[in-house]
Amino acid sequence: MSAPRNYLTEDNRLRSWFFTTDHKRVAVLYFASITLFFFIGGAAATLIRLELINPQGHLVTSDVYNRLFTLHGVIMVWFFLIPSIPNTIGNFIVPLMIGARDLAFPRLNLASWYLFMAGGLTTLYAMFAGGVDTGWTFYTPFSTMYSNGYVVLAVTGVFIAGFSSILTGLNFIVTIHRLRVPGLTWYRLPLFLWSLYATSVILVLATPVLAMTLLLVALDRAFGIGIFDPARGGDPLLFQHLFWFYSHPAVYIMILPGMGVVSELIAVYSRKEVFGYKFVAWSAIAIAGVGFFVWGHHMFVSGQSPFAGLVFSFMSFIVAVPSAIKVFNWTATMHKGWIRYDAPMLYALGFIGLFTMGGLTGLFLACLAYDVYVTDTYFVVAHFHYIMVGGMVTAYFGGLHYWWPKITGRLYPEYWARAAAILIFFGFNMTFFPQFILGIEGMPRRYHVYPPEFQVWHVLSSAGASILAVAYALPLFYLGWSLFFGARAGANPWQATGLEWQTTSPPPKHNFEGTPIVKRKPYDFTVKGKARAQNA
Amino acid sequence: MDNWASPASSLWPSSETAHAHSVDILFFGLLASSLCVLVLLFFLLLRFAIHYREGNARADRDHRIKKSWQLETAWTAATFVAFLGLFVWGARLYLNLSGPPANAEIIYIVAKQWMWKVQHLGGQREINELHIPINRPVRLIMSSEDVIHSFFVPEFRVKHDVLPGTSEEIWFNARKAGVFHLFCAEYCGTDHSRMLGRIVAMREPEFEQWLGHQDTTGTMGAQGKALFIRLGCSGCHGGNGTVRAPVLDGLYGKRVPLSDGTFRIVDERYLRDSILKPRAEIAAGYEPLMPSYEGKISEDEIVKIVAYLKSLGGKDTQP
Amino acid sequence: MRQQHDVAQLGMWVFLATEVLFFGGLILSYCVYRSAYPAAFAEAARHTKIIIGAANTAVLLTSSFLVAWAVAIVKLRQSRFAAVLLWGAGVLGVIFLVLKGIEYGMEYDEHLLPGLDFFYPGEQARAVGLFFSFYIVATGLHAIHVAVGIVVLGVIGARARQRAYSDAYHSPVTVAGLYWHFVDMVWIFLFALIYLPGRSG
Amino acid sequence: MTRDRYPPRAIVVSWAALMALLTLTVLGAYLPLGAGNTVLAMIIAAIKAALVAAIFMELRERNPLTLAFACAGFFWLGIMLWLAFSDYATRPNFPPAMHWGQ
Repeated sequence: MSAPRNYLTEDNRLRSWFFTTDHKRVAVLYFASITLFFFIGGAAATLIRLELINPQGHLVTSDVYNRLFTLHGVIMVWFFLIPSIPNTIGNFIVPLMIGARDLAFPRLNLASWYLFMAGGLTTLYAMFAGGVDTGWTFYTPFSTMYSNGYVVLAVTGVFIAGFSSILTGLNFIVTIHRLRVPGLTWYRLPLFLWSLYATSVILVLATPVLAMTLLLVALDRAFGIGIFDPARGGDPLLFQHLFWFYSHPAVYIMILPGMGVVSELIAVYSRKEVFGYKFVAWSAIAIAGVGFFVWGHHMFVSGQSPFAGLVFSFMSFIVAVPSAIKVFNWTATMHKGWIRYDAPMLYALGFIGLFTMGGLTGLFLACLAYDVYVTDTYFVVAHFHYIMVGGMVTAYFGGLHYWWPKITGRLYPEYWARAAAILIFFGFNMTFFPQFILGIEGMPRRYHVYPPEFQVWHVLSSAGASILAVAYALPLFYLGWSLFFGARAGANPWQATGLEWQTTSPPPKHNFEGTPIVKRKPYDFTVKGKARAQNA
Repeated sequence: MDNWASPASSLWPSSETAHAHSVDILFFGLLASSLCVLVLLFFLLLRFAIHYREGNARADRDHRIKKSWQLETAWTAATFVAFLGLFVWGARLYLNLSGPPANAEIIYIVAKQWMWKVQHLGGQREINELHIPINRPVRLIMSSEDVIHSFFVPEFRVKHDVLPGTSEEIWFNARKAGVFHLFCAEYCGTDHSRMLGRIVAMREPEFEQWLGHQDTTGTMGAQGKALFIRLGCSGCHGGNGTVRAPVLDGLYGKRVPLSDGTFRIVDERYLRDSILKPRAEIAAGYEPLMPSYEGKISEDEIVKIVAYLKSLGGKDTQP
Repeated sequence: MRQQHDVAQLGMWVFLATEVLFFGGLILSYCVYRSAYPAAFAEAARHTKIIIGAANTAVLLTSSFLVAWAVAIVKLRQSRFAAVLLWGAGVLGVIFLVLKGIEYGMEYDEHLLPGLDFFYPGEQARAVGLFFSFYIVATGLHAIHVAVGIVVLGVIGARARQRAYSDAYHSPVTVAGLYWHFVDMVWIFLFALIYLPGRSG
Repeated sequence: MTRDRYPPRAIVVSWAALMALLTLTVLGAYLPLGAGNTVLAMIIAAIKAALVAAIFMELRERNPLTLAFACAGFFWLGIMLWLAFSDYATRPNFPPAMHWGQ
């Protein structure tokens, strides 16, 4: 190899990978792991959709069906969505974006990957050894008293993975505070970092509550300490309060990094500064903060007091405001830009559309009287997937394509990438839009068999899911191909402005030769944008 | 299931109560405001995406909007006000659900994996079916024997979780006779999706007729009275025992003073609590002597005794 | 070096914020049930061993004091005396655990440990059980924290003995100190929640 | 040389104060104050924790950022308690009657 040595070619013994403290290599380890979990969770989803084609449920038994949707939920939430952008792209890009050599605690970073894998494998073992039939929410007293699955083992896995999240969040917070290069003030930070910072705050402050909640569930189930057990005087709703105190902010853990990626993409491919930079930046912080005040909207019909319902409903409307700010600003960013349609931009546009629909249907659910009707129906399922899959996964793919040249040093095949982006968009809508209609029709979720009048929409959804499955598998092939045969990428194939594009692709082990100095705002395309346009 | 009410006529189940109708209107309100945003946004996105594509060098890109805070404040404020309106609208309808009218027909529901057990005040029992009169509010008092379930009738647009260890309530007032779906909406284990039932709404005379034709072993009150004697309650509460305990005639619905100086309206919840946790809220002037019946009495039996105590008269008695 | 020190400290503070919420989940459970069953909780708390609890509080506070002293010393200069202080703090930690163990033993004999052996006569059995569930989970987790802290203090003490720390480099001592003080602080609140209620009734 | 072996005045004073507060809180628990006992216990606990944080953990000398994170944990704990009690304090059937002994 005549190319300069980079982090990939530095030392390729297996040991040097598994004991690496290089944030870029840890990121690669995470990429491999979450891809595995994504396809395991996806396989479960495929089986679920196949099952639901028939209202009488001939494919699997009810017990297997219940285990499938639990597996899908647990794996996708904790082992794909939560780590997806922060631990892969974030791990790789954060130090590069701020001009640092590594994260603040490189060994902690590696430890967090090991914890993640330990948790993931424990949970997988529970899922495949006997399965868990509680749903990803582990509601008591079902999980503590009545479930016949491997609940203790599964929650232990999630508990361990939680510590991985906490360590990552802690690492990012300290890194962003302390390791920025000279000149990189807060208002010169790329918006991706603002988002990740907000995400990290939630990771650090919410995840421990989940850890304690799951610990109590495990102790309750294993030893019968009875904290959530009505037969022993406990209150099952207390579990829900604790669980959603984490799990609602966790939704923002999942979506905020996606918003950060999209802010980058829209700016780069519109060749314009993000409109209302400060508003977008602070809206991320606002979402992280207010996100902690809304958890009770999962409990409007649970038996919590009507007064609490009012409080939580009101706060839920408030938290939608900063999200709306972001959407408006992204749109305004495109105004009078020089818009290019590379695959990452297609994903970003898809994100805005799908996220907006997910967000607007969120208002239906925040609205008390309507939530009473559609909660626990497919309406919730559709809403959740519009945000998580339509939003987060789309953003993840966008970011993955955008930073692919930086990570691997190769360009992905543009034609295939655009095709996959468009296919994902249509497959997604075809899968999940019918589920809104199912919800409005009153179809409850987590139903193995269902009244036949719902079948039309289920079949449509399953058809969409098959398209979606193909679309999600596509990148696996062409990105894999590009690793070996893709054209070599220069340092900055997109003419982007971030610090990460100032070093070679792939970056050297220590990221930068010398310390870069920042003198300008992010997204300053004024010079290059004009020049490019004149050439075109 | 052949009882889906006119599935082809609209995208969602027919609305069978006044509340359901209001919820539908709320839905249109939400839909309209969402569509306004969505159409505006997609229009702008599409227009910018096409007009300002890189290839279109002729597009005017001068005079970009620089000052952003007025715009930001404007659309933030606009969203906020719109959201506030939607919140108030949804909240008002929701509050209607929490207060059942006083003249409501009371029916007891006990949920268990995986069935709905129904008991009428007259002692009639049903499983996975619930007969109700129309044009009269029906108030369900629900509890669970095992895990959390959720009582969901799409045609009424209502849903409420049924919890173990406590009683929850829901009420509705059906407008037309018909047969409607009853779903369990909270995941409750293996046969969650088979925990279905039917709501049979009937006109008043037919409902009374139906009640009359059911086998009963006495009204709930009568069964409760038998229990009241069998469990030894009457020994102390009968008025002539050696132990001084409050007489319960006409107690229901009254406001009674408690030993800690506060007052408490005697409702189902208080009666239930007093059976299970007699020393929690002691009536003023009495010693805390009564033993707890926790674990010695089933959910069905509590419901019957409460019904009996209510039948002893008071402000809110059933005819 | 200056920056490295600062980074480690900030990291520990962030971690402690996490710890506050970790115990926070338990604290919420406690508050909910105590507000629901005040009399039972007072009754249950009277069964805890306040003498051991108070002694343990004094032990931990003193141990914290020794650590703070050690930190003050290593900030000035290299010192082997710091090792004595750190180990002293660790020994106090061990004493704490021993006392705690004795207390668990007594409660086990009285059938007060839910999950292992719980039997309580009388009407309030369930709420008393809730109290002791909280008690055993909270103090058990705290004891695990103490055990981890003892190991850390032991290691840091050994390094201090080798004169590893000085005014230029003492980050491990201060960071370990922060952790130890936090463990102390958790106990201060647990003591107030577990041992003190119901004493006057 | 041996002079700087002595502990700084501030930590000695706070150790003494902590011990005094411990004595006070134990004695205070036996005074018949009704609900006041809990208030007293929590106030003293808060003072003790503040002493540990400010003196032992040297929080009074730290930068605002550290202070922010030190407070964040407690602030968010406050959110959790406050909003959870917006339910518990207003739920009509709480605490529920307990039943079904197994």
